[in-house]
Amino acid sequence: MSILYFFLYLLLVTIIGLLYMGAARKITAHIQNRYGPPVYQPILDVLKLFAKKDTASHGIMHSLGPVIAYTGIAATLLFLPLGNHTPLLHFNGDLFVVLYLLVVGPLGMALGAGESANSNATIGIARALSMMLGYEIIFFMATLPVFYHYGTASIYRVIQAQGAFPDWAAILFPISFIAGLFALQGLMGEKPFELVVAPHEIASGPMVEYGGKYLGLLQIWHAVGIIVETGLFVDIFFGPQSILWFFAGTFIVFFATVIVNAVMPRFRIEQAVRFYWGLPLLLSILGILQVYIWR
Amino acid sequence: MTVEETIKKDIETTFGELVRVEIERKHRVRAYTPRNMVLPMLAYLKQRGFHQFTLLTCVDWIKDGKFELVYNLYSLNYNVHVLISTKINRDKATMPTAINVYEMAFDYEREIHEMFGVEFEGHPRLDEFLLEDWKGIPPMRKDFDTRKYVEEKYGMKDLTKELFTRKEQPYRGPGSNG
Amino acid sequence: MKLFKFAQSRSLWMMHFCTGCGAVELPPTMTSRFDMERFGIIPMATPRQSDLLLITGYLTVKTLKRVVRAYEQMPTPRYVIGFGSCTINGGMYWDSYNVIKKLELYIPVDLYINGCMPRPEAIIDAFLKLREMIDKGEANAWKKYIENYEWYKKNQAEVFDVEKWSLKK
Amino acid sequence: MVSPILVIALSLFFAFVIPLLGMVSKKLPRLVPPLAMLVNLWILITNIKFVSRGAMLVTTAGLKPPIAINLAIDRFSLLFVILIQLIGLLLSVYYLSQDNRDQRFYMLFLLNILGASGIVMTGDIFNSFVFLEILEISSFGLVASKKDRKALEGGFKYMVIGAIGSSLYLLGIIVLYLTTGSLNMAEIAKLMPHIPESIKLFAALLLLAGIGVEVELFPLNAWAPDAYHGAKDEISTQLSSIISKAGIYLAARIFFTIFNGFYALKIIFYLGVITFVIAELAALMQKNVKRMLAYSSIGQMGLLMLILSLVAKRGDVFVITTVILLALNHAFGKGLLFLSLGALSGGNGEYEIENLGGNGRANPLAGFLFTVGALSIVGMPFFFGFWSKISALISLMKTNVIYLIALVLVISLVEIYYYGNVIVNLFRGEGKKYGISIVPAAVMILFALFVIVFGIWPHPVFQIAQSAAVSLIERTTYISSIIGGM
Amino acid sequence: MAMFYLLLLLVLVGIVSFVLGPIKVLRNIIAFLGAVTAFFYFLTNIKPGLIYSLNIRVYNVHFEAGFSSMFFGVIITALFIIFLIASFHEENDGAYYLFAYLTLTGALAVLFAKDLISFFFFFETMSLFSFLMVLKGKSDTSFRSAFKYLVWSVFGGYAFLMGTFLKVYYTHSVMIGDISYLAGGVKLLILILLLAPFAVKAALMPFHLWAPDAYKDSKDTFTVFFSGGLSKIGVFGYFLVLFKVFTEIAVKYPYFLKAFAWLGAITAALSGIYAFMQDDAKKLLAYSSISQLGYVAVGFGIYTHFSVVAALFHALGHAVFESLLFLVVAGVYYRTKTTDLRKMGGLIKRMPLSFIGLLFGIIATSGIPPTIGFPSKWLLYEALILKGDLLLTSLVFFASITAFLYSYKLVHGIFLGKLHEEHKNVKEAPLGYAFGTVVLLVPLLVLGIIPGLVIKPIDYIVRFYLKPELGYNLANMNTPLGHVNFPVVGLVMGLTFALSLFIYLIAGKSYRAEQTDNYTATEAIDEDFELHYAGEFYGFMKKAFGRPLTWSFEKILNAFLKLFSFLGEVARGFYMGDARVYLFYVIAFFALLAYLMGGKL
Repeated sequence: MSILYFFLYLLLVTIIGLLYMGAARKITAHIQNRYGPPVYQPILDVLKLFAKKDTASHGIMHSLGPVIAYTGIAATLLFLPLGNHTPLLHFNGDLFVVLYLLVVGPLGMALGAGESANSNATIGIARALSMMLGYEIIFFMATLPVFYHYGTASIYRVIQAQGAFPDWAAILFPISFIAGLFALQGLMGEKPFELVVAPHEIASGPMVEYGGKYLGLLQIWHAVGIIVETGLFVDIFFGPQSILWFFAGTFIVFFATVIVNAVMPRFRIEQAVRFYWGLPLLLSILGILQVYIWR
Repeated sequence: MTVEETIKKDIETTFGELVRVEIERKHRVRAYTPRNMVLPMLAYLKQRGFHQFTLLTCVDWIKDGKFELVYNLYSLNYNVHVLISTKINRDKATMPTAINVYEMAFDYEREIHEMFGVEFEGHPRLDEFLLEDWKGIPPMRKDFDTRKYVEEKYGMKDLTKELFTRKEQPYRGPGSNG
Repeated sequence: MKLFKFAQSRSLWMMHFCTGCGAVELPPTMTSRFDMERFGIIPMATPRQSDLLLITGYLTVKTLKRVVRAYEQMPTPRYVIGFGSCTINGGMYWDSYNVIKKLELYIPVDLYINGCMPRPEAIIDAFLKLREMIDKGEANAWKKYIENYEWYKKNQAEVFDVEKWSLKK
Repeated sequence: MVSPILVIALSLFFAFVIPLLGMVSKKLPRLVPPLAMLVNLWILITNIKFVSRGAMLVTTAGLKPPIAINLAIDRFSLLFVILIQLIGLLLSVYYLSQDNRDQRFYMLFLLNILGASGIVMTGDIFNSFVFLEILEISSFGLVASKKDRKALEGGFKYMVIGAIGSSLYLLGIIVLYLTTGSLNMAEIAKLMPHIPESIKLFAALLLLAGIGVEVELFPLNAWAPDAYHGAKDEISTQLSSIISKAGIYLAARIFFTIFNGFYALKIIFYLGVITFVIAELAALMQKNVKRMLAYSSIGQMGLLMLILSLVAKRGDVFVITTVILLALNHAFGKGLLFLSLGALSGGNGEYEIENLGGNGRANPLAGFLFTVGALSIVGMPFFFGFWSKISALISLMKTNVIYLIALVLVISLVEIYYYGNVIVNLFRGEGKKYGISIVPAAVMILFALFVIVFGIWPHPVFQIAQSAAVSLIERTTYISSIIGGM
Repeated sequence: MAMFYLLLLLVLVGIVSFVLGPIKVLRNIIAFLGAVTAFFYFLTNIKPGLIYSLNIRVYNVHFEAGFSSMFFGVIITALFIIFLIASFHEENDGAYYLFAYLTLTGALAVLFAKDLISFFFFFETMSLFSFLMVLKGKSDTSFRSAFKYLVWSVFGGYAFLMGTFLKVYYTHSVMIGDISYLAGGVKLLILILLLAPFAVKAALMPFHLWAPDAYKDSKDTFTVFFSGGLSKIGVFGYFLVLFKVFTEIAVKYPYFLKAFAWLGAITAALSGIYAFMQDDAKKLLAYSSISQLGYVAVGFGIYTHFSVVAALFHALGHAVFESLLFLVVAGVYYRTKTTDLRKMGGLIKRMPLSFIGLLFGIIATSGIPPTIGFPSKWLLYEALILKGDLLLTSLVFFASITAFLYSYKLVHGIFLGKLHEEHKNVKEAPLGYAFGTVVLLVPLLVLGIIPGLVIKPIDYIVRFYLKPELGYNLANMNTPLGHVNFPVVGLVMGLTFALSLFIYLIAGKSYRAEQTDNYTATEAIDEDFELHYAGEFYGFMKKAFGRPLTWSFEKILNAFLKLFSFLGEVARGFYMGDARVYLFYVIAFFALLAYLMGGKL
């Protein structure tokens, strides 16, 4: 029974993710003073992509790339408690399991794109991995004080430990929260840090050789990714929520990143990495010091 | 003594009767020089302040069997265009390159070589420029019949025949057909 | 599957490969005044990801080589829209030595928009026309390309060296 | 019992026979030295059993010790004599293969060996001065035998400083004679407590000057680099292996049996440290391999003297065995290095590191032997040098001079660095090929065998060194057996 | 007694294979059989607690097999067999195998040695013979790097010797015993001196300068044993010194441990950065090996039960995936005769098995769940958070991020991308390499899914010294902080992989586009168009790091060496000049002496 439940759960989250992406395009459109596509447009896009007759593939690894990417994000989803609703696994997802599974996605996509031997793809992958040096550290350093404060490494217990509104981790650790926001912008690959899929510079980066169903898989991967990344952020900083409030929280956070994305130009890669070693790093260190002093 | 006249007198004094200079209209002086006087003229004018090599064009006088190369120079402080035109015979058209005087001439000469078939001695790269793997004779020459080429290349023969036929226009001299 | 047909018509990803003078018409269609994204049409960077190819204006032999290669790199089903009269019969370049006269001979075209560069409204109208054609299942010019592949190749061979430029299927 | 006096008598006889034989035929003189060595060795070996307890007295011309010259041989001196004769034999066999020698060379060689073994065996101070003179003069001659500018310069410097040293040595002997009235070592040793401090110190210093030249202590070893550098390879081997060993014996004999070790030894300790540090550091900067080996051998001698001076503090048998081990390792290891360097550079004397590049690969045997020698001197495991270095460090620790261990380790690290530099250079790139005939190769392999075999199983050498050390420590038995035996 | 027979057996096999040098086949068989018998003999007869002392009159050597020596001994001997099998494909002479066997003997003897002097003796033999092995390397620079390796390891050895003598001087016993009861700063000095050789062996930051060159220039198959096996001696040394020699270190010198942990973290981070800047596969792997050993040092520095178990587990993991990576690169070198990432590419089409090996290797290196790399990293992080120094945790996390960068660059450089002309008909790596890859893959996955198998022996070792707090059984591990069930993680990943594969299959079919059918702004490209690039893969990071990247330990070391050469100059100055000057020296000396002694005359 749990397998069926597992599929439904994954399908539900994918659809919600796609709706988020539709909402994002709608919001960006309205910011640019135009109507923008219907909210369910990404779902149509994905269906169209899967309806594609035959697409080019450059080898087994090329076609398995998106498969591994989706595996990574789906597995992370299962280890991530959404609000106080834990997924089918009673095993309360551990921070490091989630962090390391999060990396499987980009690695799988990188392997696939590498096989396509397109210079644009290679530049895209190099940027994606170097960016990790930037935002991944800040994200980890931002969430570390919360885990240390509540004396546990499992996300589920962190959620339970936080009480009602006044004592959310976001309130207790404001500095880390802001640093976390900076990191989230990079983690989601939004505009100032949208170097990986920079359509104007490197023709949509690693996805340059992916068409048809591969692109469909990558779209779903991106959709679930949104839910997982914002979900992780909300879990850590906003304490116990019912499922509805959880998705509301994730939408608000996602809304913030989309707004920044709509108005910001794009960094150069070394600027982006160097940016992360400036203000956000300082903030996260302050956050850690705060934990030491406060505790 | 407007600026154009001073330049006209200046050119006439330095190059004497070899050069025929006339002021066509305000801001434009035209000089007809023989073939071998072009480069010294260019050098002299550059040194006199005509820094901008605006254009190099070629006119195909098929009747007289001549190509007319027109070098357009322009000076900012005088605000005057000087057009040096010279006539070279058509079949084996060769001309010394102007690159070492004006760098700008590099691409113009390549284009004219490709379109008219003028050989510029001393030009480093006279290979394919705009037209990719073009096999026929240089297309801008008058003896290249575009309509016949279009017919056998793209098969667009009937339409032009019955809709309108153009009678052969009489030749009314330079600058006349606008 | 009707749902797939619906999805295919509603989300057309346009290959941002503007070939002729019509390219200048596309920005206004994309931006806030006309906003073609309302109809699910967004410009994509690579042929692999797109299914709609716009030939906007006259097509010289040089760009034809690239267009054919881009066309073959697009996954099927793919649609082509020709802008202006130049794609129909060569337009005002009817007697020019390097402009191809009939786009039909080289790649199958689903839809033509007449007008010596149609305005954005005409373009949006064409997109909606294409959407209907897809819904009705008429827009299968791409099948023609696959069925009489040799004929297209023969025509192309007249104009440029096909061996070097076309993809080995 | 063949009296050891014959060793000296015979070599003298052979030395003077050579010119006669030289007239008969060119070939004969070359055979004489190996023959002499063999006979001497035979004599000595037969005498081993007589020396099991204390010292063995050999009187000359029937008169008892205080008056006549006599030989006093105990296990310690016997070990050194055998070592000197053995290396002498090996070198003389090495000379067999070179036929461009004139007989004068062989005479000098025999005199040199005679001098060395004489010093080691004699019981009489003045007699040791005489043998010291013979030794120095013959080695001047040997060094200068190459007749080119560098050799002559080296020889001249050696002679000047050698002369000064030996004259001071003679002064020391005179002072001792005036105070004790006798020339016999045992006699002086017996009367030593009665000599006033200042005179004892004055005599010790003077004697130290004489020995310092032989043992290459700091101020007195300025001649050594030029002499080693100038001389032919075999001669520098002789210099490093035989002559310096005789110097070590003399130092041990005088400063322990006679002076019974007193605070004058402090000076040797400091001199030893300075020599060791300065020589090794100087070697670091050398571009010429021969000169580098010279400095390294001075450094080793400095270390040896350093540990020798420690004996005085606490006459510990282990410390003396270390001295003997170091001496053996230095004799065989350094000898091997000089000989293989000769083979590597083909005897034409260009020893710069650059133009030696790749020779190791060109003539593999010489290269391999050079590496073995270097690894042993440096003290890598599975080589004899390892045991000598470890025991040196243990002895340093036993006489609780801890900070010195650090210094010795750092300096040996420097040693590895510059030896390694040479080895790496030897095996890189293309070098020139020089043929080596069988005989020299055999000699070198013998040297290498000693180092490797006793590296893996050092037990027998430890045994001999221990017994020799015991005999040096028992000063009273030495004295009683010489004088008491009246 | 069994230990002595084991060492004797190894030495004999070495000599026999040297003697049989020219007859290749026979020598290989003998060498292989020797290694296998040694391995099984090791497993059967060497029981922990076995004591044996050998008196060679001059000195008596004491052996004792502890649990840790069993643990490391098994790893090293197993890797030796894999190295041996792979090395049969290369043409190397008898001496090569003799030195290999003697290195192994030295390594095992070091594990057993009970007293410090014999520990030094065997440590030196191991360094000497591995120096000779590196000397037999393939390139002309191998001499320079081998020499550097020798000088460094002898430096380590001599520091150890100095520490030994200090210890003997103060505790009068040569045995590896506790020194924490000593008074004063001398025990810190002894500790540092004893730790030095193992910091050199396990390439801790300031002492790592020899490692990249030595790993790069030694013969490819030997690097497998060199980096996988011999570096474990360094880790064994950490364990030995920090636990056996200095038991109450946590009480007496907590700051030393903290500094040691920080040093390990800095090593991991910095060598990670150097790693992804390299363009040569073996240099990249060398730096990655140093970086992984940095984690082990961090584990020991934290000094809690969790962290030490994590460190030992990571050491085992390092032995597995590092040697796997080196083995695959060696196989690639065997076929394509190059390790330069710029010249390779697209080999996945020709060498699929090697690709799978390398893929799982890099997944393990970056510590992604199903493989052996993840449990140790997870436990290390738990220990770090439990210990409470969060900045150190962030630095370690930064270092593990660099792992993704350089491991991807490796896979991209060699296997992905466009196949070069000359590699068109390259065959799969030969049998020896393939066998080693498969053998190493098994533990990599099995121990990733059920780490309990290995945690038990490791816990058994550490339990003796530190109060056991890690709750574990075959499948999962829990600490006060969190709880992970590894098979479940693996299962979930398998399930989701099956799901996405299913989605992939039901969608439309795809055709195989060949190499030139690539989007290059629709330009036509032909065969030799250079589409794939791996050199300067992270070139722009140079700008991001900016100037700090140019500082290197090499410069500091050279400045230090200049001091010695200056001293040398001074010393040499003394010996210039001619006889007169020397004469002056002598007289001046005696004048000085006389003056000094003047009072007493």
